[in-house]
Amino acid sequence: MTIETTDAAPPGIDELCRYAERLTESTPGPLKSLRVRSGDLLVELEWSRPEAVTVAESGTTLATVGVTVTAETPTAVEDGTFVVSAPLVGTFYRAASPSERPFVQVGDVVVAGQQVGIVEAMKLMNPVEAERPGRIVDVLVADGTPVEYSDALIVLAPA
Amino acid sequence: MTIETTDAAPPGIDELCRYAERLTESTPGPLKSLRVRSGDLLVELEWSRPEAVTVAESGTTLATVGVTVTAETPTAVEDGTFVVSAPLVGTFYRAASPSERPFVQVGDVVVAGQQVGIVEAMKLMNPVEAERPGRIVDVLVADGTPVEYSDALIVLAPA
Amino acid sequence: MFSTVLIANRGEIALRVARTCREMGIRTIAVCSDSDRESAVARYADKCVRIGPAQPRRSYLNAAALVTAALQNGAEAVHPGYGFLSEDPDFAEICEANGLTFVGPPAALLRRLGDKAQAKEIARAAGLPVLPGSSRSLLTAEEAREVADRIGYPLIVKATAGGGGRGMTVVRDSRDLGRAWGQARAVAQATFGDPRLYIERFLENARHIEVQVLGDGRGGVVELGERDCSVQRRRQKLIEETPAPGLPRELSERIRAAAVHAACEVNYAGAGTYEFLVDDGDFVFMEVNCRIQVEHPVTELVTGIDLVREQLRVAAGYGLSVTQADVQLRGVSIECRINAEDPLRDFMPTPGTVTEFLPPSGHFVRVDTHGFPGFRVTADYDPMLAKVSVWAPDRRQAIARADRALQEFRVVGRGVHTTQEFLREVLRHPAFRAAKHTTDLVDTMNQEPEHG
Amino acid sequence: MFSTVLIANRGEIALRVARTCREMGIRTIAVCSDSDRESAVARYADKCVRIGPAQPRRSYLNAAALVTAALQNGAEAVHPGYGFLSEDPDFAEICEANGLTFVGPPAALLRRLGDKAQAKEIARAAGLPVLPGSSRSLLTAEEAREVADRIGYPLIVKATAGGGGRGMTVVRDSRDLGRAWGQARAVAQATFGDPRLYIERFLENARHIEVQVLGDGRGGVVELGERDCSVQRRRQKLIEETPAPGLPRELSERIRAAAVHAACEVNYAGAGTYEFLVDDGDFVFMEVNCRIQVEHPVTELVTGIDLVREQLRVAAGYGLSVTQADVQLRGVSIECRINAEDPLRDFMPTPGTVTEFLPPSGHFVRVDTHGFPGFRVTADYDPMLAKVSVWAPDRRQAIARADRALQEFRVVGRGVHTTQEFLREVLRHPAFRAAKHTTDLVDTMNQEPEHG
Repeated sequence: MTIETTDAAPPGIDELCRYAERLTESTPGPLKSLRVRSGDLLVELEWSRPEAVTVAESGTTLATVGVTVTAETPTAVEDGTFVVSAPLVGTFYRAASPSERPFVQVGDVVVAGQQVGIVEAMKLMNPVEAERPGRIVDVLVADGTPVEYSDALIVLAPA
Repeated sequence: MTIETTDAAPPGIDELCRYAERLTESTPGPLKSLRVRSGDLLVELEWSRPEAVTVAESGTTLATVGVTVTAETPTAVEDGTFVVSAPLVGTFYRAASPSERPFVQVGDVVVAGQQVGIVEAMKLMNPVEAERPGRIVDVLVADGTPVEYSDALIVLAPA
Repeated sequence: MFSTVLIANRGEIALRVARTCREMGIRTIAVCSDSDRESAVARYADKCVRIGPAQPRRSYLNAAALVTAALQNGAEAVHPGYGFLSEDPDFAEICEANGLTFVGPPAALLRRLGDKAQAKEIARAAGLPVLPGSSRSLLTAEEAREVADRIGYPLIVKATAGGGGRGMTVVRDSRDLGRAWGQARAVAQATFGDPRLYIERFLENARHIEVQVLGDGRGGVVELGERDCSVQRRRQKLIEETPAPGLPRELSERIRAAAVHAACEVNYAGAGTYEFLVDDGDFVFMEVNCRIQVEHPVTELVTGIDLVREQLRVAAGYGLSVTQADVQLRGVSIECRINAEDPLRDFMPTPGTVTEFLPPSGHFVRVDTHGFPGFRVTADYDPMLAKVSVWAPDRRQAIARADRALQEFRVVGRGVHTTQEFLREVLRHPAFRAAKHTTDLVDTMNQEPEHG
Repeated sequence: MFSTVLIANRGEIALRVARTCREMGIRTIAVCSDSDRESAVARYADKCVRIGPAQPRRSYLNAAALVTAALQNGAEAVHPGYGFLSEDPDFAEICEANGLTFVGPPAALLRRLGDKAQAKEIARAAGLPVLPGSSRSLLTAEEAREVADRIGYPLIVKATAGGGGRGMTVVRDSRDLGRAWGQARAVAQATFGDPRLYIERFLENARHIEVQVLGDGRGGVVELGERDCSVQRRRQKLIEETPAPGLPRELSERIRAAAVHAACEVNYAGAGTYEFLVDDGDFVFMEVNCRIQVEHPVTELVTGIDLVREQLRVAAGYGLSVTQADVQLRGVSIECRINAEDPLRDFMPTPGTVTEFLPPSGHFVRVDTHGFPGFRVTADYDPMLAKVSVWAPDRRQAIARADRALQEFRVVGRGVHTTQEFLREVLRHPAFRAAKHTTDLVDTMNQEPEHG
């Protein structure tokens, strides 16, 4: 999907900026505003002449722009960290029970497949596992919070 | 679908941008707006004179492309010639009557305001005049042909 | 039936007419001015002819261009839509003189009913109640003064050639009459090319009720119920509905009978609307509109009758497809006119390009619009963007449905505003919900704080 | 009435349900899979909950996710739409077990009528004519052979858990029975997780006639007329209309009475459809669909009744808003299902991004669609893009209007094809126009040269 390319934000923006530069060169006149969006590869240049607008877009309606993160594979974030997200809709728990210690704490190093939390749905405790090894750098959701499918739960950095 | 937009997005834009640049170089006049789309391969250049628009596209997004040619002012063609167009809907005549000689022939030099033809509508003979001086290089419409408002009739070159 | 019809109009009504033509197997010739080249009907019609520049005077009001376009393209009839030349007797004559059937009443009738003072006299002669006032057009301020002293104030000065809420001036004090008269005269001359005026008593808070009639031109007339068009801003209708809410059945029947009687008297042909004012239990005749009207969809939704089809049938000499007995009024219908105007800036038109255009849809919602993504709202013509009409078994559900439809209408474009949200406020207004509103509802709303 | 309803579905029906909820002042919770994040209903509903990946099994068929989403967001009821879990008794039970009202018949009834063999027995017991066949599900090929020898060929092998045209195999020769039986059993196991089959006589060229009923769950049942769904391709409906053209009034009344009687017998609750086959003057019961159906708009257009609203009323214990006397059938309505398929490549689905999307509009045209400019047609779900329904006083005008509407529908997108033009050919087909068509019309058309 467009979305996936959109997800790879930095390179997308680079290219858009290059197009923007080239388009300015090809069009004289004082620039008024410049907008770069990675949301759907939109570059917008506006000159002081109010009606003069340059738009470069891929796809048509901005109404349809959106980012899709699939829970199947961990999501890459700029700095190389990865997000473990909810495998289903339910309630997120950090520990097997209120009395027990959380599966993981910030700073812990986990191996691939290690359980890092639980998402409970209809009394069923569904383990949340780290898809790849890493060090826990952040837990984004508080214990006992309702989560939707694919909500980001925990951030991992390469160990 | 994934594949589709991926191969359409950055490369598509890249191509269209190069195409757009070529067009800006090959055509005179201050650019007003430039639109590049890879969704349906559309390149649109619009000059600050609202009457001249160049469109290159594949697919049927014409609904969004504003092509406006007003009969008020003569229409510029790349090579600097000008078109005299029909001031109203009617029937074009080259002469005042079948027995008389045409107002102008190819090669004639005319002054601004000189009558070059007639558009008859409901028995009314409406003179067609050259808005600016020039030499007749072509008569595009045969004598007695129905024409719409703003149809191109005669091509003039600067004398 | 005609094989080819030229549609001498633009915007949603041109598209509306083209749709019925297509359903009837009639070839359509659209016309367009420079600023309408990419219009919906230009793409929809079987052919589109460029007839002139943006200025209406040189395009949609240009009879010669329209007739020439019709003749050049083999049209047998001309449908004038509403506005522009739709009620112009001269245009109707020119069409007929050139062998083109004008889809509307004959020129002579257009002339008689187009003269609003004369139309009022005809109605009075037919026994319809009318407001006290001058029985004919007045020429001098002295004449005006005499009539004014007789009928009293407040009174309203109207242009004989006016109508549809245009060319009217309310005078509340005798001292203002002289100046008002002079101004009205000048405006009438400028707007309609006809300085004649007439005077009648002004009703403060009346309901605007109109009756849709269809005439076969041979004395046969059926009525399709009434419409309430009391939600107006500066006499321009914003919301119309049928049946008229809270109108006593007996009164509704009397008004509709009056309209039918008056239409029979003049041998009415085609679609027409008799407009009345209703004020605590009484009604008075105002004027006749000899055209299809903007608000005709609500009548179509409760009757199931395609009014444009009936217009074409009558014009082609086929007569009406329905008798009065066939006319069954069912449920409630409400139309909302969405304009490209900014309610927060005194309804100033907001031209611009519409980048996103998603009209409402789904159950019992009808949309008549010439808009589309990429559509350019120009300042050249009236700012109406769409008509959203709904149907429901009762008024409460109809209002809820209209609100739902207005809410889901997405119009996005730099600089473009619409009246959607304002119309939703009207639908929510207690007076409207209780059907206690009169023609001053919107003006009073605009004086309320949030519209200061 | 409910304050919050979760809509456990996607596409146009989810939007359809959300619209009625909004009109009734009910807060809506939509659900979406990964590939529906930007869907129309996701943007339309008051809230949208992500419930899983594109695969239905892990999203729209995931009862746990749906119920959890409902409970987390304060929903009091769940509307299942059609398809997916709409007729799943287990889902209905899980909802009720979690304090959520399932908008549909009670689980027990879903279970009885969902077993197609049992449903047939119930209908027979209620005195409805049924096709000769096995009176219960069969387990072995031997049982099948016995029944087959008794009723003769051609016969049809159906999955007990099937329905809606799915899981059927026609057998024309006794020599093929063994193989067909084995295959059908495997398919049934794979498709419905239930290998049980039953057998009945196969009617070659019958009309598919169905009756829309509404039950209040207390023995009160009204019928809203019949629908003719004979225009099918591989048992999937393409065009539906009401009333059934050319169906003798007396026969129509007998069929509708049979449906009402059967529905009363089981104390039917909510909206349901009794499906029949009609063959020269006789009719036989086929199955009951315990849900709102794709083709419900045509019934709404001739009755003026909002079926989803009635479903919600019954589920909330308000009973029906109409009695049989209130049901007035008016005019003719036709629905055309526009699929993103290429008729010239054996109706292969054509995924892609829709860049231009301009649905038909105007008088007496209704569009139910989840499409919009930029909409992505995916291979994940059924390829239906829109339902275009029209109303007219008679069938001739309705066909002309449907053709007009299909013609003006603009769907443009790289790689995207639609069935519009094919449907227009069906509308033009002499057999369809003469209402002489049966369920084999489309297949015969596809054998005609231009569809070779």
